[in-house]
Amino acid sequence: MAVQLFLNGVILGSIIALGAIGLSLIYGILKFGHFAHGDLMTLGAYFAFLFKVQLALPFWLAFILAAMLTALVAIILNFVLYRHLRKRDSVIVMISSVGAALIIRNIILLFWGPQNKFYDKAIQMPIILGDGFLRIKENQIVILILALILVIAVHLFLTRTKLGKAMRAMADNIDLAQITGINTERVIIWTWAMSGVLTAAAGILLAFDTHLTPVMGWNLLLPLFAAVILGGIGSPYGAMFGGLVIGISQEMSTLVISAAYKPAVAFTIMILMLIIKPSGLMGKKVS
Amino acid sequence: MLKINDIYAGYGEIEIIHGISLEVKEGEIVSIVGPNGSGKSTLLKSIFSLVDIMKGNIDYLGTDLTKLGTDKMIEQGLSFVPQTDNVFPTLTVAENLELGAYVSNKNLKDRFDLIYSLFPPLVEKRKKKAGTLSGGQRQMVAFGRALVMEPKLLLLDEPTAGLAPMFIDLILDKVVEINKTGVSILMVEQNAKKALAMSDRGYVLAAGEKKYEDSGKGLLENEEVAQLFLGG
Amino acid sequence: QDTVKIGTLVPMTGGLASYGQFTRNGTLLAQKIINDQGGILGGKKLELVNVDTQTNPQSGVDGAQKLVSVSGVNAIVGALSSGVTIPVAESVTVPGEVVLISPASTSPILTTLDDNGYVFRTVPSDSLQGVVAANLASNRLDYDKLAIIYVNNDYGQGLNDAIVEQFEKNGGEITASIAFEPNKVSYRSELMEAAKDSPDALLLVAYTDDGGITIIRQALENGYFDKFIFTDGLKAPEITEGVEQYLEGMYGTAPTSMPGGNGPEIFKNLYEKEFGEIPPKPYIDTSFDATFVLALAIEKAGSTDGTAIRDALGEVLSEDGMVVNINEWNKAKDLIKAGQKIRYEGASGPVLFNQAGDSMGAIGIWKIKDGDIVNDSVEVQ
Amino acid sequence: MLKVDKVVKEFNGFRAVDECSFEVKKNTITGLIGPNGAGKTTMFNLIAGSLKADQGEVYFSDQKVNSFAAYKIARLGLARTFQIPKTLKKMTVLENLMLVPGGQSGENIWNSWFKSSKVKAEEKENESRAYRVLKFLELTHVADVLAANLSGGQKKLLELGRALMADPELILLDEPGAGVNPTLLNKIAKNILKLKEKGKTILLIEHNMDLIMNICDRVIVMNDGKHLVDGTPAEVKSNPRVLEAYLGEKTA
Amino acid sequence: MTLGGIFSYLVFFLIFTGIYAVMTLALNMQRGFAGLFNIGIAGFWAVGSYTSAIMTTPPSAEHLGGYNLPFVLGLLAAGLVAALLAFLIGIPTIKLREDYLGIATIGIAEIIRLVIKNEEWLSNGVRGIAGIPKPMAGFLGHNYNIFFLLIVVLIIAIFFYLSEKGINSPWGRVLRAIREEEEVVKAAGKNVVRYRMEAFVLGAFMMGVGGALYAHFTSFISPEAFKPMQATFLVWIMLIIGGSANNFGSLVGALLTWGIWTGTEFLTGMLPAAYTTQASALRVILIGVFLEIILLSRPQGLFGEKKYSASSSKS
Ligand SMILES: Nc1ncnc2c1ncn2[C@@H]1O[C@H](COP(=O)(O)OP(=O)(O)OP(=O)(O)O)[C@@H](O)[C@H]1O
Ligand SMILES: Nc1ncnc2c1ncn2[C@@H]1O[C@H](COP(=O)(O)OP(=O)(O)OP(=O)(O)O)[C@@H](O)[C@H]1O
Ligand SMILES: [Mg+2]
Ligand SMILES: [Mg+2]
Repeated sequence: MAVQLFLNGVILGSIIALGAIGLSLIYGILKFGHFAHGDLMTLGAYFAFLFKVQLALPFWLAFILAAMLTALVAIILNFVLYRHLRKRDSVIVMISSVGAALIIRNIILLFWGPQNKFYDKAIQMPIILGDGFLRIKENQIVILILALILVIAVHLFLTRTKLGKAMRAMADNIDLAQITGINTERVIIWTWAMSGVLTAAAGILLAFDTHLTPVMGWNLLLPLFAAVILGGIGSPYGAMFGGLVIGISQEMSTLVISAAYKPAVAFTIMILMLIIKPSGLMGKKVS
Repeated sequence: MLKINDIYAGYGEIEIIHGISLEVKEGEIVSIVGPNGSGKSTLLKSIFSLVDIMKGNIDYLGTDLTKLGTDKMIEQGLSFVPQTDNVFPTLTVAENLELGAYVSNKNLKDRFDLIYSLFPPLVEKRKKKAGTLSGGQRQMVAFGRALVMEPKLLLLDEPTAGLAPMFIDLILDKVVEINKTGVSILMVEQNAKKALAMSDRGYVLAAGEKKYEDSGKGLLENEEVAQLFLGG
Repeated sequence: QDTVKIGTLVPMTGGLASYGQFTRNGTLLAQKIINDQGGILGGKKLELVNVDTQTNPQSGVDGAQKLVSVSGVNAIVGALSSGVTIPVAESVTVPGEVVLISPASTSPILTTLDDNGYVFRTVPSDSLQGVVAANLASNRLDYDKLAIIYVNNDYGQGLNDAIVEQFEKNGGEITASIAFEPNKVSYRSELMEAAKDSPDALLLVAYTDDGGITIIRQALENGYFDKFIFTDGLKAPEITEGVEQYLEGMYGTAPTSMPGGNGPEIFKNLYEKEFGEIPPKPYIDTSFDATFVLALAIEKAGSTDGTAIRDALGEVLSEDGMVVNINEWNKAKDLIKAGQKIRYEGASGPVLFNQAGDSMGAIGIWKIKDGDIVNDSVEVQ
Repeated sequence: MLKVDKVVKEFNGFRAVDECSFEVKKNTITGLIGPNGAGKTTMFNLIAGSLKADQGEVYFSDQKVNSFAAYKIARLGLARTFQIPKTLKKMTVLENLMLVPGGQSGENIWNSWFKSSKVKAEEKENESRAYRVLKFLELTHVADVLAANLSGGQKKLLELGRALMADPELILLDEPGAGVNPTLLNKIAKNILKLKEKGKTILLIEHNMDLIMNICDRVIVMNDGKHLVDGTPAEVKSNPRVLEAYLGEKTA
Repeated sequence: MTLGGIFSYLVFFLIFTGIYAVMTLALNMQRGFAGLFNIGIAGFWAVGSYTSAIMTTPPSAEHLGGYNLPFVLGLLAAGLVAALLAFLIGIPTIKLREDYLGIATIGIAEIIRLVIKNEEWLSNGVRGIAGIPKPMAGFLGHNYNIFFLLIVVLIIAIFFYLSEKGINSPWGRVLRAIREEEEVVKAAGKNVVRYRMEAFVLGAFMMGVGGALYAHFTSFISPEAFKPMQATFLVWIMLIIGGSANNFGSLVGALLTWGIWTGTEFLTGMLPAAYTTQASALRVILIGVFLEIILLSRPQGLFGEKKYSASSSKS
């Protein structure tokens, strides 16, 4: 039972992790909590619904198109809103992103309605291992593999490419980055694109495992933030790790506490974490 | 090579620089000195379009810098060490230096080696985050980063502030040495006597205006300048 | 003034948005029937003014006040969740002497509310259905051990309490009774906990869109349960979509019409003619009924005064009155003119209010047959 | 007045301050010099309580203050400046200074609500004091400017200004001269001497050797986190170890 | 639409605005002046609401208490319990960087909501607490809302006065300084943690009172009222729109934002009935768009940051 819960946690955790990486990057570079991230995630899932179900494209294609479209929306948000507020107090940008969240969520409501949607109405029976010891669906295996691929891709991107280094430099000091010759606007666009793709992937995988609703992302926003904080703001690896910790502990918590308190688990861990090691598990302490 | 023509610049609505013209010729070392708050840093920043330019233009090798993106300026051989916040604190020293070569695709290993040999204290700090360095060490990193790219024109805002005496001399010597290789230098210094002594030309700024302009030596010998700005 | 206004206070955005839209349709259908059959109060048009509660009390209360003060309504249909309905009643409609009929709030607090008789509901309170569901499990289906998963709001809570009480009275054992937070992505751990003491079946108290469908699917996919009992929130064909073969023969309960009445069938037909296929949502019918009985009361009262409407509501409806079907507005008007009492065979079954303003409906048992939901029997209370 | 005894501070295994000991006598000006990265600023942080020593002891005004919070040490009569200026960016220069004095009764919310006349009187006094400091630092014209909008050198001056406002027994100055115009620096030097006349004690980090030579009674040299030598300015200046580690050949 | 109707809605509207204004003033105390990033307003609101409800309702088997105390004591208790909660939360978190405090507070607010939802002995769980007394309601009849509005205005006036007075004093200066650069304040010998805690607790007290006002006005509370959007972010929007660190701006921000929030209903209400669903979604989109337009055109808020000054000669 514990093993099964652990597995469920890993699946949920990888989805949270994907969303949290982008959130963490934005937090690190642009210095604000992006509260529309959850709704971007929802949007990604609905885009995939549009392509896969409404336009009957193959899943992989729908996935790619939706991810790209979500990235585009993220970039548009940057251009229309956040770019103009960059020199302002981070709270103002944050509030602006709350507004963006409202807009996105209600646009989804407008186009797709409030009802639950499914990529596939038929259910999938699990592969049963060890005499019912462990059950896992094919979809879930796909989710784990896709999440892993994306995470590796992010890792390679950040460490092997100049752009990755530029992102980290900008997280430190945008003005200085600019006089070092970094085209900061372009890097910011890339950052949004990347977070858009990752968050869309998270949304699609989530919907793939369960279902779509207009509030799916908003509901997942706090765990996403918890993962970011847990991992240390601005640390993508921390965010991955944080996501897993949140996912696993949330699922496994039902072994000891009532399921009604499950949503509290993420925060409790996070708050304990803050008390014990405020810079986050992987965060760095800087003067 | 750099010609600032009657520039007015400032922050938002506030105008700080009131019509300054200044020139750096090929191969020159030019110093700007003046009291605190007189607008020296603002003037340097205006070259890089880091402040709001209200009027005037800046000609660099035939292009108007006020219309050029910063990344393009770097590509064209400009390099700038700001007065404050001039390192990336969470990046390591090595990464800070690498970023100096951001716009280049060349392998610059020997440039890095050169910088380390110039500032031995940085060698053991190579893998350390720049935010943990002492004030003087940061200054070395910042200066080093500007050298990575072999610039044509180097803009330095108080490069020796916070450095131990041996490094002040080292840096100033280095500036002369670099200059000999054909790099033009425009620097702001409060170590004014030393700076002017090695400069081809110097400007004295006060309250956002140009008060004096002369050869480095000329300014040093000017009684009034010495009294008001160079500490007697 | 050539219109008679009734306010509708339903969530069009926020958590319950997926119900609000159709609830609103229910009220619109009633409006259409009434206006098509000559209107109200001697030929005036019935006008429905809607405000969005955004599924939260702050906006709901504000919206209600707008209805009363700005739009000048004296009767309101709404709200859905008790968390909105009660503050609306307390701070707006009761002090403002406005009649409020909720088509969906099941909280027992509504029964005891100090409301001067201004608050009604057309949905039966939870306890009725709970008893029927528990009896269904122990008597008809012979289950000894039952696990319950219920949505963590007053609807779920109320049903759960009633079921637990009755099932234990019947000698059964509740192995688990677990509240779930709506709209979570995974309910696997709740399911795992529920399945722990190998109960005979899962009794699921949920709505389709709050997680009910997800729970059914995850229960099946992971093999936690293969037997279910559902409540009214899940009486919807979409619960079986893609999983027909697994749910074949499962039972559920829901408020329904009395034997002999055919309000629901007529309603279904009328609705589909007007809006297309009727969605599998609760409260469409109850909101239709709420609107219709308000109209009856206004007609009876002969005015739109709140107090008059309140009093008329008590007088016009009667168990042994003349039968009026939902498409018989003209007939109703005639009966009222003649001073007759009316037995209203509503879309959700006959509507009768007791002293506390609660509806005394009947509960039916439904079942999944060939992938479709069919009514099985009616348990009269 | 101040005694540092075998103090050690490590950052991830790197010893920034390594068993360093020295003493600062009351009513003196003591220079603290050493190469970049010698550990001078770290030493200040340890004395002022911004950092806690891993080993060793710090005594100030006859008390062992190792474990004191920074604000408590400050209340004992210690003021310090930061090498890299820290300012209250969105507050005016005047406010930056008026913040500093200790024991303002209006700093208590209760007093500020219910004893406003007393608070007001104190504020008047505080304000005129701040203006005196501003005048001295040639900052009067920027009194109402937000500190964020100061030039680099002006920020350093503001640092100094705060230390002057505190009216402490012991002042730690971390490179007050860096980036300051030489003419003004001369004036500052004179003022530091005046402070000594008033009975204050000053510990001064500075790379400007002229300043050190002119005003210090004693000079302590640190190198690699260790105490290298100390003595009068003249002794130190001619000490070969100092020459090698710090001054470099040319200056000698 | 009658004149009397419009008037009565206006009174009602102002009561809600006023309750939000209390929250905004409180948030301004925490964020505007002390730089404390509290995005768990909903938690303090809930605690205030429930405390007053438990204190003032008659004894009940369904939840803790009630203790049948007078309204005024309910308000006071609400403030105090919220303040106590802030104090407890503050002990481990007040030292943290601002984002961390923010996320911690939003987490705690969610935990509070879950507790209220699940601990029936305390709060009657999801069913909520009904029958929260309306002071003097029986006595005042139809004019009750006007009376309640006066109470709300009185409380706003008190909070406004105390807040202005505090912030214009050296106390306020220390707070604003902490927001800018803690190290400097420490070096000046001031106990940073204590000041931040004072502002946090004081703000929480005000939020608690605001929560109590809400509870007494609606007479019923349940966990639904304390979701982040309406109970936290809306207050933030008000603060930012009015201009952070400006008490007067906070009031106007509350008025304008709540005006937009409810006023858009009149706009989309004009669409035909068949478009109700779309209209409601459009309305929220419209709210978002208004918000963004205000932020983009006046990023410093309508009133920007007021220049606070502790010195007598300047104020
Ligand atoms: N937070 C920190 N983490 C790691 N290393 C640190 C930290 N702070 C200082 N150091 C290291 O400690 C050493 C001493 O630093 P410190 O700032 O005390 O030097 P300093 O003597 O003041 O030099 P300067 O004259 O250049 O200001 C340096 O090597 C520095 O890199
Ligand atoms: N961001 C800013 N916004 C508004 N005014 C500013 C800003 N930065 C600097 N100033 C003002 O511009 C003037 C010139 O500043 P600048 O930094 O150019 O001086 P500087 O000559 O470099 O002085 P220093 O020697 O102290 O570095 C100063 O009066 C300062 O107050
Ligand atoms: Mg400067
Ligand atoms: Mg130092």
